[in-house]
Amino acid sequence: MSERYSRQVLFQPIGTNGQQRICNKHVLIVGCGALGSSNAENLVRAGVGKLTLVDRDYVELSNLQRQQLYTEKDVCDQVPKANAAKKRLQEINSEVEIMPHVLDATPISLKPLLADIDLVIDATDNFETRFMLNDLMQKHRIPWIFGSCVGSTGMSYTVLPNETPCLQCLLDTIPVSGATCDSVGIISPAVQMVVAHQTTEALKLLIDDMEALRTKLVTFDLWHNHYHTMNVNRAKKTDCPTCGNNPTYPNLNEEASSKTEVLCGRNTVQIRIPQKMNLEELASRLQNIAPIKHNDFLLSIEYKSYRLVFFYDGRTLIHGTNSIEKAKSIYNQLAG
Amino acid sequence: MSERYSRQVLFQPIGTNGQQRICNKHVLIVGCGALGSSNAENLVRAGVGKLTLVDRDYVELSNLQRQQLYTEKDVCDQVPKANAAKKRLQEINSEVEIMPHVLDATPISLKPLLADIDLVIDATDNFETRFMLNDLMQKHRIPWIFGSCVGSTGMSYTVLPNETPCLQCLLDTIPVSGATCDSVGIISPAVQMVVAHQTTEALKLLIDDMEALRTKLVTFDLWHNHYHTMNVNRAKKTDCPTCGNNPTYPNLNEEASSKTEVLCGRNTVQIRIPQKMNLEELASRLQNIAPIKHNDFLLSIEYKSYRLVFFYDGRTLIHGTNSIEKAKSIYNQLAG
Amino acid sequence: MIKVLLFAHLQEKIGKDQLELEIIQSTVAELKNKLKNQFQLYELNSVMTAINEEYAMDEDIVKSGDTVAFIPPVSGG
Amino acid sequence: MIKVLLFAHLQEKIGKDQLELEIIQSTVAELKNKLKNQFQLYELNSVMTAINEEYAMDEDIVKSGDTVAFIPPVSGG
Repeated sequence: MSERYSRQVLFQPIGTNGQQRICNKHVLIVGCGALGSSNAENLVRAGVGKLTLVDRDYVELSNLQRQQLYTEKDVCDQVPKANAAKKRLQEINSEVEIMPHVLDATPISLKPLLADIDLVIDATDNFETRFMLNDLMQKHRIPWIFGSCVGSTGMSYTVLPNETPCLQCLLDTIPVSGATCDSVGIISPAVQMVVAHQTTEALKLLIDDMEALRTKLVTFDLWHNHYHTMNVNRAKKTDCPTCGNNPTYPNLNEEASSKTEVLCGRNTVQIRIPQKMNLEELASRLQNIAPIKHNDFLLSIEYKSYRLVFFYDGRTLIHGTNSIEKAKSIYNQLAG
Repeated sequence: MSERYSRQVLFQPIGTNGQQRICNKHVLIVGCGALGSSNAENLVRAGVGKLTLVDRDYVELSNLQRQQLYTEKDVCDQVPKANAAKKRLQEINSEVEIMPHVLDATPISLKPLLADIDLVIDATDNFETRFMLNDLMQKHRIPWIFGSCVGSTGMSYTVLPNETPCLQCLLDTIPVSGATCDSVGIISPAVQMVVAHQTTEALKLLIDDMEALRTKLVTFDLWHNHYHTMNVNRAKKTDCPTCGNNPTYPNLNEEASSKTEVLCGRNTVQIRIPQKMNLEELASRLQNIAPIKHNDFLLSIEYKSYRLVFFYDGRTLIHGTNSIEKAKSIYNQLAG
Repeated sequence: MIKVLLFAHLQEKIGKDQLELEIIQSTVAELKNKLKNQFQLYELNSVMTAINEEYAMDEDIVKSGDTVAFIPPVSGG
Repeated sequence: MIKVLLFAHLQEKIGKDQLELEIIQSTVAELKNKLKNQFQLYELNSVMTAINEEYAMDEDIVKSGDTVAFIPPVSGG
């Protein structure tokens, strides 16, 4: 065993056998923002065999405050995050095989990447994608580790298909008012704290130390000095559409998932989610971000050079762009 | 304010004023190993004004598993950690002024660096240096943030001169059997978890949000899923030699502090600490690391190409080297 | 007395990270309604609830001495 | 019953991260001695002790229902 991993091999629950297992495993990280880049660095330093990275964005200046792996040069060069991550990760550890993919995570785009994946790390920034991952991993029987953070808070939870409650058991519907880093900000320690939990559970899973798994959902607030764990065993539902007795995987359904289309000639993109929106909640959260207008039919907000109009039926118009990518990105920043 | 810090400015307790304060502060990090490199990256990404780094080591292959900032090239080139850290940190944020110092942290070497320091982060790997820092920071009235980790565990605590109990209040004597990363190993999430706490408290101190400070000592074990906080208010001692009514700063005393000397012609270095050693404890911890011999007078151990002999009176002989640096490093690996 | 812990944007809305309520007994749903009315906490429509660190449903009973945590799912990453 | 939490190398020594002891009342010093004798836990000479998350001294009293944490200072960094 390489001197490189000597301190990890000395850690008694891992040892030489555990290190050998880690070196033979293949992990998929969905998202290469703050959580993704830090999870990737940990796993590469730990010596995971193969790492597949998926992200649709490129590096921007406002990322540098919390997104490990990236530098000012990556911002200048507008390098896609997955590619910038690979470059730095190989300088750290040339023994790991790293496969970057610059793409939107969808059931269709992810399916070909799942063949020999042992574990998936959630490093996405919105619940629509997480619910899709929840279905996809349940269907393909791959464990995945949920993580999210905003402000000084974060949460993490490990989903084992057929064993633990899944994300759908814990949250009946996709939350539309989940606070985002672009609405309430974030400090880097909140990222690190989530990643510390995700990487630890990942190492346990990679060496098959199932007894050590946390099983509880962790929530913390570093600024207000709270750390809370929640036993979720009783949340498991036998009629859950994802992990219940007759799964329908509703978030893999093309019809049910978001429909996004460019509205021709209007410099506008329309996004439709499959639930009704609670605009009161959304308004109460967005009012500090930018000027809003709210009436009985819609909520509109001026944000950067865009105007967004949210409808109760689940539709949102993003005026000021013809780019679906850009529109989704703005939408997730505000309503992610 | 730069777009770079936009997500941190959005975080309500920081805001524009807080960010301005962070950008005007000067932090000293003592040690550039696992805790030091990660603390440094966080503070540089957060936009601290000036950062002084102190470390006596160079980058080795076994560091890469957990020490952020360093790459395989740094190992090949045997770059001192403080210099390797500065290079990477400037690529991340060219706006921060970074001053690296390759030196052993002692009262004499640190004193000239303290002039305009607002905060010190403990990223050392041994309690002898921490007790010295504890005295030095009390004397110079500089807050400092203790952090340490081994295995999947770690701890952190913030010391405010004249306000909180100091390290000497919490631990009557310098622990000689503190487990080290070189004896029981370490996983990178334990590092991150300590750093998440250190950076959060650092940000609170840098923006003068004293109400938000944690005040408690945190201990955790990520593998065994424990998180424990301890209220230490009652530990404050009025007769504490460091923070009490008549401080003597015993760990700044040249006579009392470790004496290290090369034993000429014997290829041996002697280290002396100012306390008696508990060799039973030490033996029970070292027996899994290497072959030991233990009798009524001494404990000896074969380790790598060295032989160490520990005496009850506080002396240790390190056979197999004439280098004080090397001897101290080996000593701290085993008895740190 | 029931202790209520608030995470993420619930805190910002009411300016505190915990509350102490002089209530002997209540369902989770009643407790949420009380807070919605008192603080306009519409966000309580989509939170996870824990009673003494155990996942709880709307119909579960909270008693004096219990600690209730309202955990809004945060989405950033 | 007293619950004892063990951190760092204390765990490895006895192979558990917590113990439950059938004790009604004891001082911290007595509790440490009991564990030193039973498990050869010499490391208890240099630990910090918390009773119900409050710093405790050797002469403090532990009662049934309390949680005691023994926290050995770890030195790595």
